[in-house]
Amino acid sequence: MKDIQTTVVENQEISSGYFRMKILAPEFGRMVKPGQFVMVKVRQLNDPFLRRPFCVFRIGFLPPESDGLPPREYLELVFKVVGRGTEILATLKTGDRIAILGPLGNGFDLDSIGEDLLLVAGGIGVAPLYMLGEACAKKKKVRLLLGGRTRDDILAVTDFERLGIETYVSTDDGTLGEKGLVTEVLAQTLADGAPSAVAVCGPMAMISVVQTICRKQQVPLQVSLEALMACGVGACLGCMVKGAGHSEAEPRLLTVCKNGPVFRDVDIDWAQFA
Amino acid sequence: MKDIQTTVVENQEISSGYFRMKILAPEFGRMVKPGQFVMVKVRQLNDPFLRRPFCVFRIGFLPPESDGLPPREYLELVFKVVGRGTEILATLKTGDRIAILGPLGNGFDLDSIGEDLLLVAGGIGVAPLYMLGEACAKKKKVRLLLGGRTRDDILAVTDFERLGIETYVSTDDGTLGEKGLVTEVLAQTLADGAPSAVAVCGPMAMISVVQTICRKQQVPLQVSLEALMACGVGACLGCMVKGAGHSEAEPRLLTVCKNGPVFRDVDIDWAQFA
Amino acid sequence: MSGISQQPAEPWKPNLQVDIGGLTLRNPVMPASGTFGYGEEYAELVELGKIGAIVTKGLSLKPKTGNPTPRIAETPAGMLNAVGLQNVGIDCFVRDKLPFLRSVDTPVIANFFGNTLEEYGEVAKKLSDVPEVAAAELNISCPNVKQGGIVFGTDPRAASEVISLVRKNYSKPLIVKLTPNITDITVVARAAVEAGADALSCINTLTGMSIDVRSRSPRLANVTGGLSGPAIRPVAVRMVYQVAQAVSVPIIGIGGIVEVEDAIEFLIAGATAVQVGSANFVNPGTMGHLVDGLEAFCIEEKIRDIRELIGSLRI
Amino acid sequence: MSGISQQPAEPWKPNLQVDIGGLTLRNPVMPASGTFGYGEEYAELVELGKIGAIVTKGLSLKPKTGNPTPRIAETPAGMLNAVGLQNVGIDCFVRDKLPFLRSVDTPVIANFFGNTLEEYGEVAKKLSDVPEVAAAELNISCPNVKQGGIVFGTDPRAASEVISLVRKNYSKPLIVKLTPNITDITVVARAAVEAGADALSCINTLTGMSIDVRSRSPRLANVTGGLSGPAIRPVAVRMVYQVAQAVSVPIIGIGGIVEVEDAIEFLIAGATAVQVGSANFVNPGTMGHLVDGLEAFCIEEKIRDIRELIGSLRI
Ligand SMILES: Cc1cc2nc3c(=O)[nH]c(=O)nc-3n(C[C@H](O)[C@H](O)[C@H](O)COP(=O)(O)OP(=O)(O)OC[C@H]3O[C@@H](n4cnc5c(N)ncnc54)[C@H](O)[C@@H]3O)c2cc1C
Ligand SMILES: Cc1cc2nc3c(=O)[nH]c(=O)nc-3n(C[C@H](O)[C@H](O)[C@H](O)COP(=O)(O)OP(=O)(O)OC[C@H]3O[C@@H](n4cnc5c(N)ncnc54)[C@H](O)[C@@H]3O)c2cc1C
Ligand SMILES: Cc1cc2nc3c(=O)[nH]c(=O)nc-3n(C[C@H](O)[C@H](O)[C@H](O)COP(=O)(O)O)c2cc1C
Ligand SMILES: Cc1cc2nc3c(=O)[nH]c(=O)nc-3n(C[C@H](O)[C@H](O)[C@H](O)COP(=O)(O)O)c2cc1C
Ligand code: FES
Ligand code: FES
Repeated sequence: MKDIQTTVVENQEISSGYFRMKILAPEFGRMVKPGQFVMVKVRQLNDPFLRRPFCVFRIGFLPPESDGLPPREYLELVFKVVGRGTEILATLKTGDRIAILGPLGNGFDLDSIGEDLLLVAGGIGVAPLYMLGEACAKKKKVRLLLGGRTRDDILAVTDFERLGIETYVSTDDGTLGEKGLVTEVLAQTLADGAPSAVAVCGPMAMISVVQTICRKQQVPLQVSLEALMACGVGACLGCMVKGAGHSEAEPRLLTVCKNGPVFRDVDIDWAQFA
Repeated sequence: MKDIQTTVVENQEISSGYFRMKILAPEFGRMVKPGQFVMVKVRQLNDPFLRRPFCVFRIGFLPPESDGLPPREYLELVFKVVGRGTEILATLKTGDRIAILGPLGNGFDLDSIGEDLLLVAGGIGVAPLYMLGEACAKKKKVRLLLGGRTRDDILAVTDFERLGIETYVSTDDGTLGEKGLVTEVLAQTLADGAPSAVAVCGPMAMISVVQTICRKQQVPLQVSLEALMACGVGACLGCMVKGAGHSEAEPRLLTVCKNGPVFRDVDIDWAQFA
Repeated sequence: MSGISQQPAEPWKPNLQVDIGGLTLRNPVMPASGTFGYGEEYAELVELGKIGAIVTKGLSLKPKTGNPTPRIAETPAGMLNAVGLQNVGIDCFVRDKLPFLRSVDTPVIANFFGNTLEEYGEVAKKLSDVPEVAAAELNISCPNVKQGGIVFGTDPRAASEVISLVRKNYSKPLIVKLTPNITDITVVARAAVEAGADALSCINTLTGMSIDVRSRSPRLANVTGGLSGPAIRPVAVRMVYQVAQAVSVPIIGIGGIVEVEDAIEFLIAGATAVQVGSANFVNPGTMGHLVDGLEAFCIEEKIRDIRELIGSLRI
Repeated sequence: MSGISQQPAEPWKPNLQVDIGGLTLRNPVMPASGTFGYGEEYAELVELGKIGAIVTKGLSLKPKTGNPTPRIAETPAGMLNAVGLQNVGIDCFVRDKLPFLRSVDTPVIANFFGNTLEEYGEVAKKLSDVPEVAAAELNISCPNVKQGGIVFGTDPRAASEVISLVRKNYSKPLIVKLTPNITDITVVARAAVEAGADALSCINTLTGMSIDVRSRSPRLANVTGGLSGPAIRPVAVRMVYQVAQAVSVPIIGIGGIVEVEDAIEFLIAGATAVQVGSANFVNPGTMGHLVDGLEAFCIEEKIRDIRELIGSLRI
């Protein structure tokens, strides 16, 4: 875990309202595990005040600046513009200063995945799944179900395909891939045979359906959750979720930032999201 | 008076810690009088919250973007980096958005100047004097005494010289021009013969000395004052100075933003600055 | 405005009109006292006929020179001021400032205060003789000079006394402006309504202070000053919400309003109208922008009457 | 540090050591309760041996689950929190969290609270049995559940009662943390000192609220929450200044400290030490940066002992 003042290498709008940003991040490569995130200070001013959490989408290397030097590491974010912080992030240009704190959180549990991993993403929910796919694609069968409201919400398909990951796209309005909900595609896929594990990230409504489907089919599921965060390190207790079996008498409160953001579905009290 | 959202055309560091910024400002040319200022919002965020006042240094025209269009008007600021607002201003680049409100204040009284104008500037105090020089240089004798702590604080000499204004530079440390205080140069100049008017801008300590010298020699003096400002239009009553003859019983309070920033020295209660 | 263009068949505009203790406003947006001079200062920049009301700088019986400078200090997302209620006095206001306001088709609310109980009463009497003043806003955040400087507005008994006296002298709509520098704002709110307030304004500035560390001196000549701007908005919204639970007169929400959402926040918390203060300094277009934005919001959310928003918090 | 390099002949370091009611700190910088967990959360990012003290999350007799989520909302230059004093409880703290703290060579200050008078007393008793706890910080900004939820810290009698009881049960340095949601903070400050407080912390959070205008629901599940961050700094500095005029025990200044200048502002206003709260979330390096910055400031300003700064406001 490090807190660094660093530099934007590149910031590109990849689809309407979605950006991909590369940030110089020395040594992050060996530190980041798939599913971990960073807290970004979009501007060194008091407004906006708090940092914003973003998954590490990918780690990459820039060509060395001169012979003999090692290639420079960067981390890549994929983000959606939703409010003030991401609006500012969208305006940042090559060379602009930015502060990142991380890597944070637990990341996916790679050991329990088995041989046949199914990734399920809703829109910007692809963000934590690329590194997971990358870590597994060589040794396992990995497929990706990618859903979105419309064509604009389908991101990074070629990145996954380049890893050799079979990718199935669906959109609510049929503007890209199959027309329909990604959860319908999931139900169908599971009907054809259960994978050894599912990993999901996306809007809570979609995650809940995925959870119901996987629970019914008894497929082990890992979910990457979101919560409002102030600190990202377990200190503020702002980002709590109720763990499975939580009660006032026997509290089981988990921090999304430190105990998560990735949880086994069986460890979460799903009633809280109903 | 207009409040416009506009664009930075150019921002250049002209000396260590001093910048010249060109800002697109349609119609400002016919509105701005020498000595007026604008309130600049350096960033559309709540922090820093208030606008910053800056004199209009110059009005210029960019070549038209395509044939048939009129040339585009810009206004130019010269500013010194002293705190958070000017630090941010210094980072702005061509194409960045900026908001300006103006022109504000009264400007210099051109009618009372006579035939022989002496400008006296301390450091960034040149800012309001260029347009005054420009307005007078064709018809009158105009000279400029330009003082600063060191060479770096002497700005825009060639701009004044291009107007045909004789410019006398002095620095406290002798790194440029004569070694000594600009007020000493002023005393000497007046000893050689009084001009019909003096206009001064600079640090308050220097202005006070200039005022004492001019009062003694009975040379009409116009001073451009600074004050902390919130509104710039006379509404907040934040920027008051005491007028000549002010007392609790017979209050004569003047707003620097609206009654000024330029005052005849005889209209000001100089004791308040002692 | 998208709602209009998408439904050309049935164009409609929401009703933005609200009522403040008997005074009808074309919309709920007005300036906060002390941030808009006497109206004319912003006439070149603000379409005065578009806003709900004009609220004057705080007026007193005699002219007041206010505090020494510096009077202004910037703070994170806000500012401190210690203007010290400088104003031209009620008589000069009527003589020199009112003629301009008469030319504007927007109700004038005169904010006022006194240094003593008696002065409050006298200003009220003078104001009630001015037909162009549609309502009065009584600022009780001032120290009672006769009673050792205790602020009228922090003591329910003192507040009650001053409001009752003013009420006797003033029969048009009377708005009482509350101070947030208090343990429980609902106590004074209730006392104010019982003493005859037709409406309440919440909030005035929070007392604050800032120091220049190099000179080790206060940034304000007056040492302390009033904190305003976005920084205080969460406190203001909370107090409006509390007061709305405690009384049933209309409330004017004030504190850090910059964006349309901020104004709506106050309405949902229980305010009937809002005042824009420091934001006028930063963006003189704020109030016009709010009026347009409230209309657009109502259209988008299919709200026919803005009063549906008032106190509509869903818990 | 420029002072050092410019004067190689006579290098010197200012004394940063301060005393808080009998507890000596190597420097006046520490975290504010609830923003630094139990110390270990930031161990990877903050050199714990470099700061003046570690202040724990507020501890209660029994574990407390706190409020439902959302608990956090960003506000202009600040944040609201309604964590609701979630904590592991005093027993679990001693068993699970203290061993780590024991490994750090920095005094531990235990912040604590109770839901009733009796609970305050019991926690104090338990804390006094823990040798690793160097001092206790008593949070009186909590509602007294037995007495209808009136906040202990807003009533000088209730404050006095709870502090006297705690004082009986706790003989090490006792710091009382004051709430800013009060008309006159000096009244409770004086009552606290009379009841036995060795030092005072000012301030806790200002009560605030924020509403999502689309859903019309409060951004915090608890409706209201505590406002912290730079936004509140002017209020905090003012209160520290007022309290410093009213009492003679050491004061710990808290509220919106981000930069070195902010910390110095509190010292000049009358604080002997400072706590950094929300800024830890934004920049975990803040406290280390402040320690270095205080030293550099003292060298630049030729201040041999940081205590020269305390209360050195020039009016
Ligand atoms: C662990 C984690 C990983 C994430 N990874 C990504 C990612 O890779 N790409 C991406 O586009 N988004 C991601 N998000 C969501 C992202 O953090 C929010 O979209 C972002 O914080 C919104 O900031 P804003 O200022 O634009 O929005 P505003 O609504 O203006 O923000 C106001 C406050 O709410 C918080 N907030 C708003 N929406 C969310 C949200 N969905 N989750 C958490 N906090 C929120 C902000 O951080 C801020 O504190 C992630 C969230 C979490 C918790
Ligand atoms: C009418 C007028 C014209 C001016 N013209 C110029 C100019 O052409 N070029 C130039 O470099 N400077 C000019 N100044 C000074 C300039 O406004 C300040 O240097 C600037 O506001 C500092 O902002 P900051 O955020 O960098 O400093 P900070 O110290 O961080 O500012 C904090 C607050 O103090 C105010 N402030 C600080 N210094 C001054 C000052 N000297 N005068 C007024 N307010 C101040 C800021 O506006 C802000 O509200 C002018 C001032 C006035 C009143
Ligand atoms: C410069 C200034 C002067 C003010 N003068 C008055 C006044 O004369 N009477 C009054 O009742 N309130 C006065 N106020 C308080 C405002 O009316 C308002 O209550 C406060 O600023 C909070 O609103 P804001 O955050 O939108 O600025 C003044 C505020 C400022 C900033
Ligand atoms: C998330 C959070 C939790 C807090 N928990 C406590 C607490 O348990 N006990 C306490 O006395 N103060 C608590 N506080 C208040 C802080 O200690 C501090 O007084 C306040 O945040 C103001 O300082 P700041 O502006 O630097 O954040 C908490 C503050 C925050 C932001
Ligand atoms: S964000 Fe602070 S505990 Fe998770
Ligand atoms: S700056 Fe507001 S009156 Fe001059």
